[in-house]
Amino acid sequence: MSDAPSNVGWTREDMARRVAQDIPDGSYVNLGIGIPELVARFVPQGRELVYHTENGLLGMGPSPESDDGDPELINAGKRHVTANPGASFFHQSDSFAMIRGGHLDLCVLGALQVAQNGDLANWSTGEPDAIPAVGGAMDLVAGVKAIYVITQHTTKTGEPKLVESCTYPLTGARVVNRVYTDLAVIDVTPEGFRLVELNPGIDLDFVQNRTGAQLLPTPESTLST
Amino acid sequence: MSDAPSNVGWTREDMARRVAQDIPDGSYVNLGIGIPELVARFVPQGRELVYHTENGLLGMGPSPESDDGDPELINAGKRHVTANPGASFFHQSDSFAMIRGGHLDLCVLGALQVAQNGDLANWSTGEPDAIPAVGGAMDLVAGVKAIYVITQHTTKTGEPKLVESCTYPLTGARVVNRVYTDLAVIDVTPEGFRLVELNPGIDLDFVQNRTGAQLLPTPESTLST
Amino acid sequence: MIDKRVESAAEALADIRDGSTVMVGGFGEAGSPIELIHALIDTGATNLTIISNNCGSGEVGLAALLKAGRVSKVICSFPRTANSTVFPELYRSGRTALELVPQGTLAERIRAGGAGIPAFYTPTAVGTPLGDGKECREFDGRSYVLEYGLRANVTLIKGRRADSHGNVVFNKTARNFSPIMAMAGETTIVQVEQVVEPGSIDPEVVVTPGIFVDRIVTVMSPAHESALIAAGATYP
Amino acid sequence: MIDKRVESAAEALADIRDGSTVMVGGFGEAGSPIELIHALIDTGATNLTIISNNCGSGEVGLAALLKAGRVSKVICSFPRTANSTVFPELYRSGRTALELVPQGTLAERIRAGGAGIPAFYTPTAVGTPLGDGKECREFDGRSYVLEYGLRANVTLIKGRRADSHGNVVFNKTARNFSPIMAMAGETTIVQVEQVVEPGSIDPEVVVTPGIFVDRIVTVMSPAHESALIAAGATYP
Repeated sequence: MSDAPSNVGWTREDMARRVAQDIPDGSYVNLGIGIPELVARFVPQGRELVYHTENGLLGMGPSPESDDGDPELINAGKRHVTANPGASFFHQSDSFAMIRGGHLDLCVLGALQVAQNGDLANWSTGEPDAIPAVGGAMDLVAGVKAIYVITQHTTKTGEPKLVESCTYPLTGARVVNRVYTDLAVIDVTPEGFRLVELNPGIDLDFVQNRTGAQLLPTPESTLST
Repeated sequence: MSDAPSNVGWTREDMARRVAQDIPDGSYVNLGIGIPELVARFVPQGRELVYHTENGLLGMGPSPESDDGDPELINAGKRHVTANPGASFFHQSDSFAMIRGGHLDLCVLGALQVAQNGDLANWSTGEPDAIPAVGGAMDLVAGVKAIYVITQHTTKTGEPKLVESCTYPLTGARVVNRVYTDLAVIDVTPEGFRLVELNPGIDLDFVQNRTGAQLLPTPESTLST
Repeated sequence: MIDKRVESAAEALADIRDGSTVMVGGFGEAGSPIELIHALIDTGATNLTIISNNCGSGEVGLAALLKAGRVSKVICSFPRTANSTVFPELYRSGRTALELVPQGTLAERIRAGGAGIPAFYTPTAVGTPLGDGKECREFDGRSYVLEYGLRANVTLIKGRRADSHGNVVFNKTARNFSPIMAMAGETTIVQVEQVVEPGSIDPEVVVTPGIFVDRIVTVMSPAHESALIAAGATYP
Repeated sequence: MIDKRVESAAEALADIRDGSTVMVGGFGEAGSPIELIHALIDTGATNLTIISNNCGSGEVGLAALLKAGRVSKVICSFPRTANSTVFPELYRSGRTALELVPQGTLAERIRAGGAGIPAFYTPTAVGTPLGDGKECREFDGRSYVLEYGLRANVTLIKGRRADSHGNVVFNKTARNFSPIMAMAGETTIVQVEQVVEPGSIDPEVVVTPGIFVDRIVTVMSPAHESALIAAGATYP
């Protein structure tokens, strides 16, 4: 299997914008490191979202214009950020009480693999010489009400990231609700992966060929007419 | 057994002063409701103590001069108090983290009964029609490094409060380190009650007659010469 | 846009249901959200389980809720106070059940509930009647009892000031149970004397972050239980 | 009278012993008490167990302590960072052991240790390699693992300002692990930019109450890890 042609599929920005469309006004949201961070740029007009960063800030704002931010005002990716009006600082135990206690509405994470039962692998390839590092990912998937994944549909070498079952070590079992890729938006349902939306100009076969598990079609009732 | 004659024994103030003498400079101290509250009046010159009240204040000061204190600045006995310079307010879970986590040096409590093995009963007489109420007493005896009891040596009807084993429901098992009464200062040791100090003018027999367990004599090495 | 203010205590409590578990902040009168409790009485909701450190005094606030016969059970550390006659009568007559919990265990159970911790071990109450019958386990040679997290359908608390996102600061020892109860309530309602714009409260000094607060009611001059009792007030 | 200031970081750390468990505050460089860590290196203490969210970057601070061969084990959630070469080498060669703990579980274990809770149940890591082999139990139909409280012989943290009683306030996201590590250390040492008189910090805004702090070191202009690394600094 090869890469999707570069003129096919959504860009990272498109994917992030598409996720942002699905976040209701007033939500408390944690954004993982990488592509998920882009989601913050695309809050639809008329909505207000509160971003949580697990190192101890609620009401996180964008990175400062210049790079001379306070080195002690950072996000979980250790990048300089800002604090919006209405922000609050707190310690790690309180921060993870928010996460574990089910107070966050949504977390958007990257992925190495997502299985059709919702299993997520995103912290380790399990290679013997890798330095293991997990951070807050396992707490987030265990505690946040909804877990969205945003990821390229395949790896750089064309391997499917949506699979029947994960071969990498799990971050959490049966935790993912929805996946946003460059090719499609896909729900994790009790029956498996179900297509929610297809990138215009790409057909189902194209996506199915790049997916390591069966893709159930969109139920007719939800198709736009 | 009858009451000690009123001209015999230390007053409540004497008892409180005697306890205060034994509290090292810089200690963090929780004082129970009743006679223990008096201890705060007798901090020896040159020492600074920090009083904790479990409803959420460290650095508690004396009650305000007039009675028009803030009804939301109270101690565990629900009396108006003040906050000293260096005070801090915190919530209940943090307050009991201080207690349970072993951060307080000393707690001075009242008692219904103290047993020779250190068992303390101070929250309930176990009478069937009593309304049970426990507050923070069980947490204090479970968590504070040293537990001192300050109490009259006998009940109002002359019954011993220092006993072989408690007949009232326990607050905690093997928790009391030392007892200060109107008649004596008594340590709880692995061998049982051991006299530390006798009220001048009272002899050992007088105290032993009012005690429901054997009183071991002061070791000679600790007698003043 | 985020604005958690509601017009009145009545509106804040309109959707409460019979049989709800309700956490009520306060230690004695400090931090007791009397106006929210009175609005709860007005809803008529009954068969409630109340989680609170005390059971109120006189015939206002929590005591009035109890007297109105709305409470089937209290989970509490110290139901007996100098001016309380309501709870003792209900308890002796068997009309209100009591689960007596040591104060620190009550606090930790509430925090655990809010923090997603289903159960924890504590040394408190080991070897006492309040530890009897509980699951017991040794760690490093010391005995501990297993205690379970507590959650509530609704939490009622009183703060001093909030912004419209629900960030709250409190007044002195009125803070007590309120921040942890805010974490443990499915719906947390706070009454405050003043609501300010987001950004008006320094993010370093926020005590309860807005994520734990759902509805804000402004009560500019909240009553104090002791003053109401001194004035002979009853509710309703 | 209470005055927890000591003259220098060297004095604050003089009694540390080989084999100690040391908690070190900070998330990345935010809140990392670099001057205290460098003083710890100067003591020569070795065979240390370090509890910290990260393992440092470059060859300053925590990374310098590791490079000096003083650390036999780290308990940590994220030892791998962009600029870290020291820990990977030690780990691959087996000279430093790693106990990898999810960040929220690490935080809760530290808080539990400081709060006298020996163990608690958490849903985090269930069904993953980091939950494998741990005691597991169901509550209300969901699986949880048992986790144990963590304590330390010494805690090293960085605050912004303290009074001489040890009440501390922090700077923004530099707060992170410091307040809970202060609770869990037998001896807690804090470095701050400024020490003020008791009463100068509003009791409503104290983050770490003085009861959790044993020694205060003034470091007026603390170094930032990223600036040291950019300047090519190493320690010692």
